[in-house]
Amino acid sequence: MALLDVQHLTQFFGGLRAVSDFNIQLEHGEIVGLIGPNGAGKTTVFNVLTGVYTPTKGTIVFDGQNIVGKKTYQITQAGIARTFQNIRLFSQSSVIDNIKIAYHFRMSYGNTDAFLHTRKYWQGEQLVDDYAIDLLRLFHLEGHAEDVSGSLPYGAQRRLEIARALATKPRLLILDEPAAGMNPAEADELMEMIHWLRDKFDLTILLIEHQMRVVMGVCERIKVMDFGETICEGVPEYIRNDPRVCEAYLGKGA
Amino acid sequence: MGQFLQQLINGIQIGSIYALIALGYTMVYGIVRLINFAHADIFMVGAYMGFFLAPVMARVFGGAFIPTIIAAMLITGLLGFIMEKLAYRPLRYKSRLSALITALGVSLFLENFCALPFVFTPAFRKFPDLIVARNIPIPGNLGLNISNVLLLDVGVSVILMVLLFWFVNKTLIGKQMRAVAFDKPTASLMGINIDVVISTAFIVGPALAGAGGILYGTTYGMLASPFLGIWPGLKAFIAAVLGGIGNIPGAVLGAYIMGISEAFATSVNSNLGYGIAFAILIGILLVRPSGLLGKFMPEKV
Amino acid sequence: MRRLFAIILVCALVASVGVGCKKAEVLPTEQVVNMGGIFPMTGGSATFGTSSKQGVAMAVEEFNTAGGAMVGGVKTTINYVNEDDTGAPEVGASAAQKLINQDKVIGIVGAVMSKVSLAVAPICQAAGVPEISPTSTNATVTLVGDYIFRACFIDPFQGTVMANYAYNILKVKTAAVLYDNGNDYNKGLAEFFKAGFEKNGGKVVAFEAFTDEDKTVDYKAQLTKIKATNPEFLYLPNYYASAATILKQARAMGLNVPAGGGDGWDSPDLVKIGGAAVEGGVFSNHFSKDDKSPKVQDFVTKYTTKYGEAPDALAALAYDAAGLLLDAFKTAGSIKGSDIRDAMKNTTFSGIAGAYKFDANRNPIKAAVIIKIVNGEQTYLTTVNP
Amino acid sequence: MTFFRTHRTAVTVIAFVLTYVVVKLLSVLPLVNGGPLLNGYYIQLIALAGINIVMTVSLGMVNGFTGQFSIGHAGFMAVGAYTSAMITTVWLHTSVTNPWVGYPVFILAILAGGLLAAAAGYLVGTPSLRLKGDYLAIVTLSANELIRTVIRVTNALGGPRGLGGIPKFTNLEVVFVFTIVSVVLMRNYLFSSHGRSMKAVRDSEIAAEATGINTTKQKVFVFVFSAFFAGVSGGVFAHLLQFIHPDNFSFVKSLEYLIYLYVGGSTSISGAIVGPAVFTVLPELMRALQQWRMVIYPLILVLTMIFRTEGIMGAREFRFILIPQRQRKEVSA
Repeated sequence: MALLDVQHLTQFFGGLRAVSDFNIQLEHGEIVGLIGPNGAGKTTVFNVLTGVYTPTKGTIVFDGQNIVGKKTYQITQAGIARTFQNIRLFSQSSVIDNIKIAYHFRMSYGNTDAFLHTRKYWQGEQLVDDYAIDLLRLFHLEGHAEDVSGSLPYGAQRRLEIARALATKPRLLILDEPAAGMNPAEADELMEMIHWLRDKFDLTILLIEHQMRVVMGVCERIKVMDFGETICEGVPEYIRNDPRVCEAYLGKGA
Repeated sequence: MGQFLQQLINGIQIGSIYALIALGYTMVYGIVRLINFAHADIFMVGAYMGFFLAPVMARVFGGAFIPTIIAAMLITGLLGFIMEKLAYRPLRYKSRLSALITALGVSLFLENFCALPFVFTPAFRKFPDLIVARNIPIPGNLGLNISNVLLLDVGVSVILMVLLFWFVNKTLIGKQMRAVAFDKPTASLMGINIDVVISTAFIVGPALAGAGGILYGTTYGMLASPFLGIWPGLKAFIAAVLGGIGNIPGAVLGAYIMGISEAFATSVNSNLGYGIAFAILIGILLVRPSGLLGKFMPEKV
Repeated sequence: MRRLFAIILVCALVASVGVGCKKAEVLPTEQVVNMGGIFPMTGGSATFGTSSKQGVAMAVEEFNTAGGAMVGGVKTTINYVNEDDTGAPEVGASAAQKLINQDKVIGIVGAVMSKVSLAVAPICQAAGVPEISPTSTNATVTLVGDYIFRACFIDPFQGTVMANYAYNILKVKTAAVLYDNGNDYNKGLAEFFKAGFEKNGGKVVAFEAFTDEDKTVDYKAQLTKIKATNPEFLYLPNYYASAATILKQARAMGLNVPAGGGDGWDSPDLVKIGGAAVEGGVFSNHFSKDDKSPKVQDFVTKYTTKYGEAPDALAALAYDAAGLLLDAFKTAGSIKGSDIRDAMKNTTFSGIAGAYKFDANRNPIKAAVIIKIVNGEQTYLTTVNP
Repeated sequence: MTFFRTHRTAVTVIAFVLTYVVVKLLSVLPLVNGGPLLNGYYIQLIALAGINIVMTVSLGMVNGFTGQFSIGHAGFMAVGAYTSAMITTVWLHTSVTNPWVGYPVFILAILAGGLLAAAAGYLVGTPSLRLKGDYLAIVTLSANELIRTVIRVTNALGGPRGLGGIPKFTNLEVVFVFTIVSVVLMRNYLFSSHGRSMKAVRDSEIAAEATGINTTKQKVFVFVFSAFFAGVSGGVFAHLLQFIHPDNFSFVKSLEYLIYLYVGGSTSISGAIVGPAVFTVLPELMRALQQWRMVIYPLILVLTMIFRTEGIMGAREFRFILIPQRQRKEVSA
């Protein structure tokens, strides 16, 4: 059974149809790309998947569980994590706190322990601290652990955001333009990292990206959208040669 | 029926004064995202200017109302300008909340400074009769009571509001104001002088409050103390939020709703009238979280 | 940062020590002791505070000029320390603590508003310092303890006096009441008027409220409702500014029935603000400026000369309250609170608002006068004994 | 080892106890003119400052750390004050003459006041916390005035006459215990996973949701416990002043707490302690200035905000507020 099964997803905003009859199935361990020109509805798909919007029509089944109508935090807790196009860190919190926040819903202690700093609190804190520092190490951020996250350099912020998403222990990771603002060398590193992520954390990854080099280099399967419709789907080589894709990006007659 | 109409008229009259104050709140908010708590005290200064200037104006110009209202508007406009320069400008690019607390401080300062013995004193003042109150005969026997003061309140408010709409929509500086309200960085890149725009907002808004102060004095004939602005100011501020803060027609709509609902709530139960107005407000905001005419803009993800 | 904090700390300490060290000057043959006053000097009620403070200051000055008191053979005069309560109970409480602990006052005159007096009273009672409020009419104020006195009527008396006057003398059968429900004084008068008027057989056809005098200026919604009930009499137990404004608005909408009120009406500003609208209004008061007794005339003249304005009820009562306290101090010949209290209890002080005698609850037993506004002047009508 | 880390809390408590001992000694020993240095006046100021500190710290939980904008905190204080005063004074007629009965009743009464205030907080917070910024501010302000209106027209609560004759249970000890316990509890909460979630909600509500935090629940919970502490403060306040009046709890009072908070520094507990402490004492120190007092006070306020925009403390904390970081062991990955 597919990890994620989206059927006939349609999203209206007032009279505007942002996404129309979108279907996708993700198998465990896949890396799939979603591309298309600006305004094609890619981010809307992400937002529907993560519960920011409730779809007008369609079903989304994640790991055998219908997640339509669930709130964002419930979906995250069910195992879908995401990053944002424009980085959204908890910029006034420290780097390590960003990770710890993502661990919050698994935290072993409750409100009472928090008020009283019981033994359970200290155990929980120790646990999350170990967990967070280990995760930061994997992303080479442990040296910045106590820095305010908003003061990190751009690349480190990107890495932190991914690390934070991973701290929720997801099975599906959704990346919204992870390579935005990166130079070719950084993008290469990112591609390597995406593969490494998949293997290390046993993930399925869905990503939106504009840098074709990244998409083509990292994705095993690509879906192309234009004006809310899926226009084409397949392996990178197939997409590269499809005239409809060219047309969507460059206009008719190009 | 007669009572219903009369309460409606009562509500419209007080709503007109709220509207003039609310416009200033909303204009300043639209441009600098600051709840200028001191606005209520500018209204108060406007009212006191009427008290001090009316006799002088009557001697110089013969008639008192129009010269007084213009002079009061000029003075409160200047006060707003100075206030922005001294108190708010240093905080402009810093935390919004610091600016808010500063506004509270400026408000306290104005109130207590004006209450000093050699300024306005805390004493009651009889406001000069700028026009002689008369009732206007209404045909029919509904027992309606409409005075020339009421017509003056509504008339002056409407004229000033129309002027403001013209100013904001048709003049260059007005258009610049709208651009700045919409997107400050972009407006600045387009070569709009933000300083000038902000100063203008801090002149025009307080000038309207000054006019409101004169109408207030003329209508009620009494200035209780330099603290008189607090409550009309609060009501007007609530009205501005009710209409959708930052939205000019919204402020006017909110002010009239506030005035009318207050009149009706009072006539239903005068003991609870004050509270009912707040309950209505909570109700409206829960249904329309961004006010009546405010656009609900969820954060873009 | 640390330095700033340290500076603040040091300032606080220095100030406290400095103030703490200040104490009454002791001279071999003469001494000065402090007497306190707690009034709203800032904020929306500052006018009331100013009148009251002036009344007290005048009484103290006269007391000192007359030679003060003899305490244990030492001539003792009074230094008047006035503190601001801003109209807020907790600020009043702080002021009382300061007067008692720092200034070691022999007694406190204050406060104006019952809500502040009620916060001050427990402190005075616990410290054994007599407090006399000139104008707090709430019956519970003096019930706090035996050190707490007042110089004014309590609400039931005044409300009933006007109810009887309206029904029996003015011969009106229906009345409307419009009062401030945020203020116990107004509410008390309104309720006792209603009870008294209905007991007489009259009918209160409208009993309407507004909220907080310092916030309300538009009474048209209530007046519209009142007008529809066609009352023959309008009872407005509010302070002069509200009463005058209400009457102006009532007259403007054609509600031209006689109106009445309580001692809150007593101010030159009533006529100044209300003009023709208050003409013919009647109200109960503590004294009449018309009173030909030299005491009253002397007070009115002296006050007017000194402060450039005619005294209102607040000034007169504050003058009497301070007079009562100082007289008891003189009689007691002691700076001990309990001695002054005992002297107060048995006082037969004669002030400008008549002869004072306290009942078991330390409320004065004294007559009320009814005053009518005729040609913009307060005119004495009659005296009502309790 | 666990004990060693909690040790810091112990150090904090010891510091407070020492402060208490010093204050108590100063209020008893005859140092100045045969009287104590800290007489009843100063003790009352310290008590008011303590109450204001708890009010401000609890407001800071909502406004500073969760990024919501509530300006109706005095309303919850009113609920607590009236509830506790009704219990001790009107229903149970307790008095200070029998402390063994009085104090347990008093403690239960202020807790009941806190719980009722928390319930009011739940009623106000649940529907309104989805509003943002100034709209939330207006709703909380309106709720504040609505609570006051209800009290004013309810004769059973004393209406505009206020509620008097309240026994004076609040003394220096009560204030110290109450202030320290409240601040420590809130500090603890802030330095926990839940506290981190609060800050996450403040920094980015969307990202907080996306990391699995039920932001609505978190916001409402903070609002509710903040109202609880405001309610308890109200109870302590009522039993200090021995008299309460609806005007004690108007929106003007709420604005005072807002001023204390932002002048002290809204994103620091230390700021929420320094702000009210300084600005409770300052107006009293300036009594000699007469009417000028209330002119100078706002000037100081404005200048503080202009020169220290983030408040006196900014985001810094006193050392005793912070929970010590544990020494991380060097693990090879």
